[in-house]
Amino acid sequence: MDIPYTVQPRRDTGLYNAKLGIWLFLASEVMLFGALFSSYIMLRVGADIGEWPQRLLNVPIGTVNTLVLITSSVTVVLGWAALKQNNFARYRLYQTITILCAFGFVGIKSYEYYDKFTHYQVITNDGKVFDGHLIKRDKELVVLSGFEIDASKGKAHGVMEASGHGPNHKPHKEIEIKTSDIKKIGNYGPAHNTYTAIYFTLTGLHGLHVIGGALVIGYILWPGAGMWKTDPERYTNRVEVSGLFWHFVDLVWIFLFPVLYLL
Amino acid sequence: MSDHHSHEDIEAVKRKYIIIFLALIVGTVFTVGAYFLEIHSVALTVALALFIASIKAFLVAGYFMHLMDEKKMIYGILASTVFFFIGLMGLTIWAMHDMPPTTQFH
Amino acid sequence: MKELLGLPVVTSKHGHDVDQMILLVHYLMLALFVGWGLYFIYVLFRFRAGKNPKADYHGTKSHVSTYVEGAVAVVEAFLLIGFAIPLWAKVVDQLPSPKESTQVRIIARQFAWTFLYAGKDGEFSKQEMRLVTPLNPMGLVADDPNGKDDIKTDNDMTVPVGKPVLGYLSSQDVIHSFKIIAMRVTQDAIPGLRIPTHFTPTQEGKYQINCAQLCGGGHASMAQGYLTVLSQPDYDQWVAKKASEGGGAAGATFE
Amino acid sequence: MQTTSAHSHAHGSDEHHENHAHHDEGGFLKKYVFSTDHKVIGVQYGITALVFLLLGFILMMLMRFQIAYPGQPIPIIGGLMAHFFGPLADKGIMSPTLYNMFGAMHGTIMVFLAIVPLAFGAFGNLVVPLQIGAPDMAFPRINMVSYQCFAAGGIVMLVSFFIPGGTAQSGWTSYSPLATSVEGHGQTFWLTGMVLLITSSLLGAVNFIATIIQLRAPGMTWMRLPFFVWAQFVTGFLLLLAFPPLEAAGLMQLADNVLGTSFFLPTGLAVGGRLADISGGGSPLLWQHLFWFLGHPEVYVLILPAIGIVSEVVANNTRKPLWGYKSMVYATLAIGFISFIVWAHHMYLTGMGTKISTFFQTTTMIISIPSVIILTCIFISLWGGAIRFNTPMLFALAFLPMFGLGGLTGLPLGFNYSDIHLHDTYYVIAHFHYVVAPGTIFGLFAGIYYWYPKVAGRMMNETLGKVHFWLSLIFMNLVFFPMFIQGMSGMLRRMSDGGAMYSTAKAAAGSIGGLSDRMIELNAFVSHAAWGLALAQIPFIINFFWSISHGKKVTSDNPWDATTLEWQTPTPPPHGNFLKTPEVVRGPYDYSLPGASKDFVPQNQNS
Ligand code: HEA
Ligand code: HEA
Ligand code: CUA
Ligand SMILES: [Cu+2]
Repeated sequence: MDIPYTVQPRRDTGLYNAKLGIWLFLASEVMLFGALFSSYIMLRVGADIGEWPQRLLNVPIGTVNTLVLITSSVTVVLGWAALKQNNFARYRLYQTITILCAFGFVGIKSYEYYDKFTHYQVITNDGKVFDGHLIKRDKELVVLSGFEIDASKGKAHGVMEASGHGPNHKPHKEIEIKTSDIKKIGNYGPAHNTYTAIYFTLTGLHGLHVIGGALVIGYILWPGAGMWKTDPERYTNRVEVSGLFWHFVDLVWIFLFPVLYLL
Repeated sequence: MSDHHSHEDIEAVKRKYIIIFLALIVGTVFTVGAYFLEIHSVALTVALALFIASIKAFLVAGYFMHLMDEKKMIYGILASTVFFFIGLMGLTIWAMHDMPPTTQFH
Repeated sequence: MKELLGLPVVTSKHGHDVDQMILLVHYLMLALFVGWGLYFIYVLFRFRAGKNPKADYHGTKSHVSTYVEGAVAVVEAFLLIGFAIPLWAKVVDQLPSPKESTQVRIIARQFAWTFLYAGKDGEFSKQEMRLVTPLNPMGLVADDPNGKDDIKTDNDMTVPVGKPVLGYLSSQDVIHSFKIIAMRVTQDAIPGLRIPTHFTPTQEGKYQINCAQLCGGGHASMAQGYLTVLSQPDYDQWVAKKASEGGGAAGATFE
Repeated sequence: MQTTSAHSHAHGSDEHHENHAHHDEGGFLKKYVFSTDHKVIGVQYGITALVFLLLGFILMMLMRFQIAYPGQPIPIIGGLMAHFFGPLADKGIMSPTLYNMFGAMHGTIMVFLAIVPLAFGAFGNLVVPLQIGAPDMAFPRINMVSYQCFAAGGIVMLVSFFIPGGTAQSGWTSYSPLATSVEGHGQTFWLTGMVLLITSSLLGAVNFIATIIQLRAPGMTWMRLPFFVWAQFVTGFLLLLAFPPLEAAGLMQLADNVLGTSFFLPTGLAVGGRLADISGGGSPLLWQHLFWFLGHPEVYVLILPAIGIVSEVVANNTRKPLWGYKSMVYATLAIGFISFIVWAHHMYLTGMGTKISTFFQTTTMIISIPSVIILTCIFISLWGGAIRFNTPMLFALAFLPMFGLGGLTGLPLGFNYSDIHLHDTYYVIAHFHYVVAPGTIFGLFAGIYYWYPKVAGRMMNETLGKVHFWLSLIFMNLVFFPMFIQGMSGMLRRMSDGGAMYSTAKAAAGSIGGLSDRMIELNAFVSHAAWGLALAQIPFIINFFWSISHGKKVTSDNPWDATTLEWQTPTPPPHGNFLKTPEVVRGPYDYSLPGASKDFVPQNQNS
């Protein structure tokens, strides 16, 4: 038994099955990311004044990552076009670059995550707020490289003012705080506030998509490449479909980048 | 594929892809540039960033994903998706703001 | 007909409107159900295979159904525009003036109700959610002078008859729902929000306050709260008594 | 591929035999467990879903004991429960917490693990490819994965009953902050299970839509699709686009529970210490919006396939075409669209302003019109028919007034002003059970009796079927009608004691507005009726299993003299379904066509 239209498009719809399938899937992905995106806006609008950190992320790094992803997107289409021209070697070259870009993207993202996990905020018993990267933490002492911030305008607002990354860069200094003076200490992980929460959720989910997409592209590229010999048209379709997914992942990032980094 | 590209076609298409790639880079540079210029109106920054992002999205979806010459069926599916997405976001935001007076604490 | 529906006693001004609305909708439902029901029974009887062995390919050509559908739409529009929308605006958006009503802050928690009255000065203590601690579950601002004469009661909401009650609902922990059946009042109490709700009791007496939203293991037994509706003089006495008992400090201090 | 032919066990067509033999052989596992054949997957879905249906019902029967006799130990299995649930069922008495757990799981199991997989997964898989003349689904392997995700989700839900602290207990709606503030990991399991179930539904939805768009047989134009296929098509879109927001919300609530975020937790929560050091800043209403954004389309996911089945059965047993087929199709599409913008009618009492609630109640009223149109069309289809009262038809006919009653009682809930009194009372419970229990379940029963011979090659027993029908009809109404009365009098839902604490008997002396003795007595009445309803299912269960081997053998591939394509295959259909790709030449319901030799003309036959 053969399923019709797995390779050739159906006349009246002009589509082969997998292409329709991936677009349907992407439609549901739009709703998935759309819901998170809506949540982002709702949380942001609902945040107390000064509690929503702005410009917390490192823009140059984010820019590099954006460029990495854009590059991977163009190599995917160029790879597909190479296949259309029966140039398998060229296709393989392009898709290898794609995969390297995926690695690059995930690597850079991991570095950014690491940066947030080592970034701490400390509130002391007398109500002072300190913010900075953790240098040392033991039974007696916590050492941060950062600032004391003026929490009267809101904790996040203070961070913005004193931010080490944003345009108004201030030099860091080392701060020592006695553990016994600490009322609350926590890093900039998801639990820090609703901004970091949605930041990690959005970028985490997006990162999983990058990894998933890279796995699929890699599978088609290496273990699954035999099909190019037996059924080249179907193989090209597969490349196209995985490419559609990859572009979608890129598309999501195109919105995530300004929204998370720049606003 | 029904829409068989000849080799010359493909060359033209590849050139198009490269141009779009460059356009995407330029868009990114603009967005980041606007950020470092520090336009002080938040609304303007937001509008600008989202405007550029929309153009970039249009380029990726329209050309890399071949939406520009896709079939009616796909348009139908995507149009209803966009409709529902706007419903989800718009109505939720509206609902959160249309509450009786004094409901919000601050 | 209202008795037939089994609607319970109603003791608030707007409650009669609620009942009226329920009644009208049920007329529509009844008409549709009985109408189609009779048709249904008739058809099953008349067109059973035994009696009508040869089916008619075309069926009926009548347009009655279109008129019925149109009529349903018209009646629904009438109920919407004539009743639901304006009446809702009245109970939700058009709050009575605070001066002329009994203002009460109603704070729900697992599994009881706390009520806060503004006291003599008519002003509540400020509340700020970021001040909430187990000792200060309402987030009251401790040194707010307005709070000094506030009155706090547990599970005892007392109001005068015939005067609008303006309640502000919030919750300390999970979502609850403030419901007094006879007053035809239901309003969720949602942490993080302070939602106004109002009604005018028309009859003195004691009413049980229900919690209508699942709020944990004790949801079914969150039944200790009562609304007591008193005559104005009795109410004034109650306020005086409470103010003296609480020393006026009940509101702001918890330590 | 124009010549999709297949070989079959019965009619092995030789020249294809060699190419295709390897599809069929391959041992028990390949054939029944890891099959990619849509019919096998359909049966897997069906059996699993029926088991969950029974389980959901059992949970409810236990709860109904608690409602009827609060504080008393459950007879017979009380000891067993004490053993499994420890302090939650001390001495066999169901604690309020256990009641909440069972309630949450009853709703979850019924909706996500019983009705959706049965209506969409089972009937959709079994019937849709056959009705459109396709050899299988568009993506057979994804179809298999979809079932496996469903099974995995089901297992996670089942396991959650037995973890320390017990399963989810915040209602099937899982409102935050309650869902985050309860002890234990039940909610985490629930969310994990839901993510799996959602994934399953999404894969299924992609597959169904692609199949219907791509694999229609030649000549099967859109307006020649059987109405059931249309219903499944719209259902697929509802699942595809409404479920992802719940998945997003589920991930966020999972983060709230596990990572300590505050998506749905506002600043200043003081729940007994557990949420002491969260950051706050979230919004409980956000969860509700995302939940009901799925929640409302979901109810049409529950009802549309049932309406589809009922339409098929009614057309077949009136021996005439559906009246107003096109309006039914357009009405279904309209329902599909509008169902995405009515969701907040579940949230009228969360402090909604006039403008937004006006919007939502207007759309709610608008969506009731296409439902009225569909029902009206089916009603009018009866006119002029030659009605056969076999078991599938009885269930299909009973569906109509039952769904009518449920749908009509949606109206007073849909007007925000009358909802003030009815919200969260048993009136709501009665409303939606009328649509899902004597409504959807009856529709599904009709489908089981109707398509059983296609799958099994044998008919189900008519006598047992009729006994099952009449008893179910009577008991369903005895269970759910009194709930309208209770709800109207103000009895609240989700009360582990059946509202006893709010009764006149328990309330402070002289207080006004408590539940009368009569309302409380109705509880026991309803519970007994529910247990009676369970007994009424015994003939069905016997019939279902007995007929597999002992039912009357079908003498033709088309025992109901039906027109649609699923009856034009061998029985049971082989892998690949059709011996020869059918060519469709007419609409789906050419019954009693004037001038035809028989009173039905199949879609692929010239009269
Ligand atoms: C299959 C499921 C299903 C269906 C089809 C519907 C259909 C409808 N529902 Fe229902 N609903 C639920 C399942 C369903 N609902 C569930 C599960 C809940 C509760 C969730 C929870 O809180 O846990 C709920 C709750 C619910 C609420 C919230 C109540 C509250 O919490 O306060 C509201 C309010 O608007 C509502 C309205 C409606 C309306 C207007 C329709 C309309 O679409 C109905 C339209 C139909 C008709 C108008 C019938 C037409 C009839 C005729 C033409 C004549 C009939 C006559 C004879 C047969 C003789 N529903
Ligand atoms: C599709 C959904 C669905 C279905 C079908 C049902 C079916 C039933 N429900 Fe359910 N119910 C819900 C969804 C559903 N329910 C939801 C969402 C809630 C709200 C939960 C919450 O508060 O969060 C609820 C709540 C709810 C309550 C309120 C609890 C409370 O508020 O405290 C009650 C009370 O009586 C109840 C009763 C019943 C009964 C008696 C049935 C009966 O109709 C069941 C009938 C079942 C059968 C007839 C089964 C037949 C099965 C077989 C024959 C199996 C055969 C097996 C094989 C062949 C292998 N339900
Ligand atoms: Cu409080 Cu239910
Ligand atoms: Cu709804």
